[in-house]
Order: sequence, then C-alpha cells, then structure tokens
Amino acid sequence: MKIFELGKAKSPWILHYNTGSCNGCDIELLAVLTPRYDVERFGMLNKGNPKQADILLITGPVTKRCRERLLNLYLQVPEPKVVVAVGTCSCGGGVFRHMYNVENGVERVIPVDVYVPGCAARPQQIIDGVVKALQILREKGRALEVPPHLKKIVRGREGGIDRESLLEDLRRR
Amino acid sequence: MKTLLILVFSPVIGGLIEGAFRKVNARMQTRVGPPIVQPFYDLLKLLQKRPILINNYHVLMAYAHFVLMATALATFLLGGDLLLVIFFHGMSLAFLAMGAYSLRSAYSHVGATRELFHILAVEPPLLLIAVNIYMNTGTFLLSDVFETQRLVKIMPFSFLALIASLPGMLRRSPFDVSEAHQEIIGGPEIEYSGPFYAPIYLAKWLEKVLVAAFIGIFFLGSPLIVVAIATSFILVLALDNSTARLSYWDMVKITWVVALPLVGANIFLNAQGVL
Amino acid sequence: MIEASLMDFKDKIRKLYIPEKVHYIGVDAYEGEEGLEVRYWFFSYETRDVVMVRVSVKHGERVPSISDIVKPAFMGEWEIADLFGIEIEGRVENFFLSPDSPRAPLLNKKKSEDQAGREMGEK
Amino acid sequence: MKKIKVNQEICTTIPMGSQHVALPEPVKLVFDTENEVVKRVSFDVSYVHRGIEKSLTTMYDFKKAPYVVGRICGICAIAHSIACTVALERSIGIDGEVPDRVRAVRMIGLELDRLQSHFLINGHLAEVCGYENIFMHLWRCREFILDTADMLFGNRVQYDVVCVGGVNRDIDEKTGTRISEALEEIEESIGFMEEVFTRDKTLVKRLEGLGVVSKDKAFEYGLVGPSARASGVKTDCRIEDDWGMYRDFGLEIITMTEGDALARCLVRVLECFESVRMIREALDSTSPGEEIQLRVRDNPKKDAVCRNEAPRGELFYYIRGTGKKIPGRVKIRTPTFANIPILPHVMIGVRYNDVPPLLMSFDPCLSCTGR
Repeated sequence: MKIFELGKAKSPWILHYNTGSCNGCDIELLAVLTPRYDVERFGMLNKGNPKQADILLITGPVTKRCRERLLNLYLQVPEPKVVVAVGTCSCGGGVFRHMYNVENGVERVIPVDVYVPGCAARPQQIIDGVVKALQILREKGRALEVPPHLKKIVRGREGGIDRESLLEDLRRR
Repeated sequence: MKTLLILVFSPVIGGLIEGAFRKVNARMQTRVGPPIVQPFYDLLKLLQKRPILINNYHVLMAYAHFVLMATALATFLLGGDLLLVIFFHGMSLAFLAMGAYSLRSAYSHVGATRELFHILAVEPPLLLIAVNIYMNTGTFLLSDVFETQRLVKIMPFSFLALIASLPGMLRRSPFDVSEAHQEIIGGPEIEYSGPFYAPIYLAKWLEKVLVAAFIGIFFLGSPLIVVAIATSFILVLALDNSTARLSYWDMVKITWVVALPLVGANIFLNAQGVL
Repeated sequence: MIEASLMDFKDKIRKLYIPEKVHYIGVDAYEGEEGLEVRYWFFSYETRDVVMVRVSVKHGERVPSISDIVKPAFMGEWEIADLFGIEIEGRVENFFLSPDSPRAPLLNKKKSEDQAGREMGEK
Repeated sequence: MKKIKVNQEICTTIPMGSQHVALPEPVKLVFDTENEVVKRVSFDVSYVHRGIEKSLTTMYDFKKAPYVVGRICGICAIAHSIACTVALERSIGIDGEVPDRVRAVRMIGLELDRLQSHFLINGHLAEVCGYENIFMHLWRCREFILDTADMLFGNRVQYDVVCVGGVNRDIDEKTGTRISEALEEIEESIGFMEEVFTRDKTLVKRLEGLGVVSKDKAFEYGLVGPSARASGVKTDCRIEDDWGMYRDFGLEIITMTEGDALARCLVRVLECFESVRMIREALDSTSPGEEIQLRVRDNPKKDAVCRNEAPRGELFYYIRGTGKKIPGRVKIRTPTFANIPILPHVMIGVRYNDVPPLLMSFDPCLSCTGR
C-alpha cells in the first residue's frame, strides 16, 4: 500500500544522542528545529525518547563510556529505524581519531545508514541528511535489525537479544 | 447510522484539529509548521512500527484509556448523561496513570503522579459546570440539554471557568505538567512505543473533540458555534506561547482559585435569578 | 611560585588561601625526570598574579586531599588521580576513565597508548 | 558534602541523562527525590572524556594546537583557541610583538562567540522552562550573529580564525561596515531578550529565587564567569589578564547581588550589550593591517599560563614548553569544571521540575569539562 509507505516517510521522530562531540553539531541540530530551518515542515519532531523515535542522530566520535549507552539506545528504537552520523568526528573520528578514550566513529558500534560530514555540519547538510534518511526509512521493514557483528549473539529465531553477552562482546572489542 | 457516522468522523475531525493545532502553533513561533494532515501520517507510521511489549497490563491500560475516551465522546455526542461523560473522561485519564504505575521507570511514575494531579485540577470545575447546566435545564441528559439554546447567555461565568481550565484539559503550557517534555519526556506515555502508542495518540484527538463539544454546548443554536470553538482554541494556543510551564501544585491552585469561584458565582446568580 | 613538600604543603595552602582574596584555579600534575609533581594553582585578586604551589611526589605515594581547605578542589583531584594514577584521599574510581580505558594515560611510557593505537589503526 | 538522611524506601530515584531532551550533552545526574523534592544528587560528567590533553603532547605539534583545542567545545571554540594561542605565544616569547589589528580581530571573534553563546543558553533555558516560543525567537535572533560570523570568518561555529602569531583572516573595510549594520540588528534583539527576562511574569516566577548562591558561597566554591558575577563577585579575566585591549576600551564588569537563576540570566543579557560595544570599539580603533601573522621561528620554551574569559567564565591554560615542537604538558581548566562542585548544594531541596532550569542557569558545558 502506497499510503502506508507514505506514512513511514512523512513522520520522522528523531532521537539525538551526543557521544562526546564538541557541541558544535548538537547546537546546529537544535538550530535545525528553529524558525529559519524549521524541520517540522517534514513532520520531524525532537522526541527525545528512544521508544518513540525513528531516526537516530548521533554526533561525536563515541567515547568509551558512551558506547554501551549508545548501543542500548539503538536497541530500544523499534524498527524500522535509520541511523544518521552527523559531523566528521562521528563519521570516522575526525580530529579525535586515535585518542585513547575514543572509538573512532559510530560505525564501530552500530551500523550507520547516512553520513553527514562537516565540522561543524551545517543545518542545511543536516536537513539533507535527514531527507536522505527518509528515503531509506521508506524501504525498511519491521523485521528485527541487529548490527552484523553482533548477529551471533542473537538468541533463537524470533530474535530475543542476549543483552549481557552483547555488552560483554562490546567490552572485549 | 448516526452512531456509525459519529464513530467514523470524530477521529477524522480530531486529527484535523490536532493538525491545525500544530500548524497554528508553528505560525505563532514564526515557523512554517507541518502539513495539516501530519497527525494521520504519524498514526500510520506508529501502526507500522515493530511492537515492543513491556507487560500486558501496561498495554491493556493504553487500550482502556482509548476505549473509555471514545465512550465518553460517544456518550456525549449521542446525547447521554453529562455526568457519565465526565466520569468516563476522568476514568480514562486514571487508566493512563495506572498503566504508567505498572512499570519501574522513574519518569513514568512521576508522570503518573502528575497525571493524577491533573485529574484533580480539571475534573472539579467540569463537574460544577455540569451542576450549573442541570440548574438551568433541569436535566443531566445531554439530548435534552441540546434542546436549550445559547446557554452562554445565562451562564457566562461558567463559560469563562471552562476557558480557564482549557489549558489544563488540553495539556498546554502553563499547565502541561503531566507531559512536561523537557522534564519527564512525555510522562505517563513515555514507555509506550509503536502500535501501542497509537491508541494513546488517537485518544488525544478524541479528547480534543470532546473539549470542542463541551465548548459547543454553550453556543447551541447559534451560528457562532464554530467561531467560538476556534477562538477558544486559538486563545489556548496564544496562552501556550506566552507562558512558561508552572508546577503541578500551581496548576491545581490556579485552576481551582480561578475556575471554581467563577462557576460558584454563576450558580449563585442563577439561584438568585439575576441571570 | 611556592615550593613545598608532602609534609607541609597543606599548611602553606591554608596560609595562602583566603576565599575572598584568593581564587582557586585548579590542580595539575606533571611527570618530570625526577618523579611526579602536583601543582596547585591560585589566583590572587589583589596582585593579579597566578600563584603555583608545587609539591614533589614519588610514584605510589599517597597525597592528602586539600578539599577541607579549598572546597571545590575535589573534582580536580579526582581527575589527576585518574589521569596520572596518583593516590589521593577520597578519590572516586573511574571518575574520568571508563573501566576499559588505558590506566593513567598521561604518564610517560616508552610507547604511549595512542601511538600504539595509531599503529594498530594503520595495520 | 552535606549529609542528609535519605530514606531509601520512600525515595524515588530519578535519573537524568546521559540522554535527555533538556541536555544537549551527555551528563548523568541521579536525583533521589521525595514528593519530587530533591534530597540527594550524584553526577557523572565524564561521558565526553576523549583525551585531548594527551593528544596535544603526543600527536599534534604546537601550531596545530589552536585548531585541536577548538574542538574541545563547539560553543566556546574560539575562547579555547585564543587562550591556547596566547599561552603558546607567551611560552615562545612573542606575545609583546602581536600587532593591534590581530588583537582586535581576536576580540571580535571572542565577543561574537560570547553573544551567540549567551543567546543560546538563555533560549535553551526558556525552553526547559516549557516556554518554546521564547526559545524559537531567541534562536531566530541568534541566527543574525551566526550570519555575521559566517560573513567574517567563513563558518557558523568552529571558525578557526586564530593561529599562533596572528589570525588567518583579516576583516576588510567593506565587511566592517556591513558588520556595523548587523550589530544594530543584534542590539535590537538583545533589547528583546532583556525585555523577556525582566517583564515576562511566568518566566520570572519560575526563575526568581531559584538556586540562590550567596556571595560567600560563590567565593568559597570558586565560581567563575556570569554565575559568580550574578552573586556579586567582581571578577572578569578579560580585565585581570588582558591579552587584548579590554582595559583600554574600558570594559565594565557587570555584577548583580541576587545570585539566583534570574540574576544569572540577566548578567548574561547585560554582558551582551557590553560585547556589542567591545566589537564596535575594536572595529573603530584599528584599520585593516598588512601584517596579520607573525613569523614564528622558535618553539615553545618557557612555562606560560593564560586566563581567558570564555562565555562561561575563566578558562585557564598552562603550557610547559620544552623547546621541542610538542609541548611537555598542556593543562586546561575549563569554566564549567569550576562551576560543577556547587551544583549538588544548590540542587538539594529544589523540586524536580525546577532542576532543568537551575542546571541550565549555570550554563554547563560538559564537552569542556570532559575534554
């Protein structure tokens, strides 16, 4: 049904998580909500609640302490979901690459669908990234999605995730 | 037939009201805002999300909330008892709070407590208004109340009391304490997701229709009925955009201090035969 | 600059620090060739000077906390305790680092952790 | 810390963070509350610890340092860059030779940064009070400031205009006049902000008397920046450690005595007027110069410190020069680091719904704190 697909693509509720970025992108993300850029035109709301979100906007290079929290958030978002990495440092580490407490980008922890580079990413770029994410969202189904490197930890056929061993795996990596 | 029409059309009207709310709100903040059918997109999307069940009771309460809200609305529009409508409405909110209490989430608990205060703030003025309507029409049965024309002429203060408790009923600032997006991120509804959030989302639309109908009672038989409803809603939005959120005890205090004396004055004046 | 030893640095700080006249800036550590030193930075509102109290500490020595004299000092102390591996009274484990971060990352080692990390990344 | 008996059975523990709508940054605060009244607070600020201090002594040489430290915090980026640069210049021994034009351009950058930061936090404060409209309007006004920065330095945030020994970009005559026009618009919107924070009844009701910090407490806990000035502490690093021309321009230190959340907001508003005046003075006092970058031949060799006034308060840099390209130690003490120890004390006894405004009134920047 086309109308159902339309529903998916027209109402992105976002969840924003800062994994140790410099605030530049986060502030631009907030600026995206304000009158000049106004992404509510696309139905986008900053829900701040992982259970009701569709699009995960991640900024920052993922510090070691944020890692588990990020994965938790990712698992709490019900499918279909899209992950957007905002800013150069979330795409691959940026200036923070190879610092001792940093994981070098979001993709090391969870799969990323859209990369938005820039330091700091401009609001126009962020809107562009979100609109790209909407197209991806339209194609995704409601099947359980698990990060590929964590597939072996998924228990059973219906996909209950063994949370403990999952976090254990993360600590080891 | 009439029942069927009401059941089908009231959610549609509710959705449009919700969309208009968001649009007007955005325009007041100098933004463009979402299209007016945005709530329908949201609902469609919610139904397509993967269901994540926390516990059965929690979900049951969401449906109970929706069903009772729908019952309240249907009772109202089909001309049932006004007291029943108010009790159904209050119970529906109480079910939401009960659902929120069934979890271990802190925000959910805080939200549930606030939701109970919200009932405490909103229901007494409504009940008194119902009593006032009974005084003037001699019946609680809405089908008989519908016969009377322009109640606002004899109960202006009660109408003002209703307007005063509107921000509370519609959960708009300064009295949006039970949702309080920046404090407890939605409060009682925080843990609902996907298809289980849909009934709550839908119930919000129905509540708006119910509120609109409540305003409508005062203007029955007048061509101004739609204008009156729209004006009061825009008034609520304007208030929303010019105040900060107050705390829940402020909400109870202000609603009672403002609304109850107003209704009381109206009852007194009606009893004296002045109005 | 005030030189002090582990024995008397608290007395010197007590003499120096008057909340209305001296502003506490922070605490820092440095690893020289002789060993560690802990430095307390103050700013005097009257002379507009930055005053440093320097305390030499050997590896593994226990440093008393000055948070009974200078109230906000505890955060800075926990920080250097984590980053330099200095034992400070009342410290909180892993205030700044995660359980799997490298221990005492700011100490000079033959091959520092992030160089090793970079080589790993290049491979 | 004060010891208060907490009955665990009747307490509700409310965690806030590390992901929360009211917080753009990850910080975790855990409140034990009774009837929504906060009884105990614990906090975890290290979600943003990346290890920048270490990287400055191993990975990047001193000429790259101003750009790296800019990434500590995107809101007060240029304050970090300037503090680092000034400390490096002092360490090399060329701080006396920096031309006036360079100082002026740096001052303009810093003050623009301060303007946008104050707009940002006051708007965000209004939002966490549930006042979305003010948030939208203040952020709309903030866009003018960002436009000005874009016009001057080529980026909205993170304009890496400062380098060791000078600046990367000069302001030509034409842009100068356009800025003067933009400043008038900005001043108008500051007037709007002042009106909001003095006249609006519900906002004032929420913020008045919230989280009062007395002057003694402010001294005792070593508060910095607008939070200290709102309690009556007359301190401003721009005067105390003047790397620019603030003393010549007669910068006024704005203080208030109330020490509550509203006073902290108003200090920021009034500082905005002062910032606009400083930008005007800096534009008028110097004209575009030929030389905007000194040639830097030496490596940092001395120990040097710099105290710079970031939008949030005193920013302290210490650089230990070793004569090599890479400094021996870079110590960064950020303003929020000094303002956090008092938070648990002012938060006890406050209702939970007042916690986000109270937290925001101190203008916390966790990216700075964690580094």
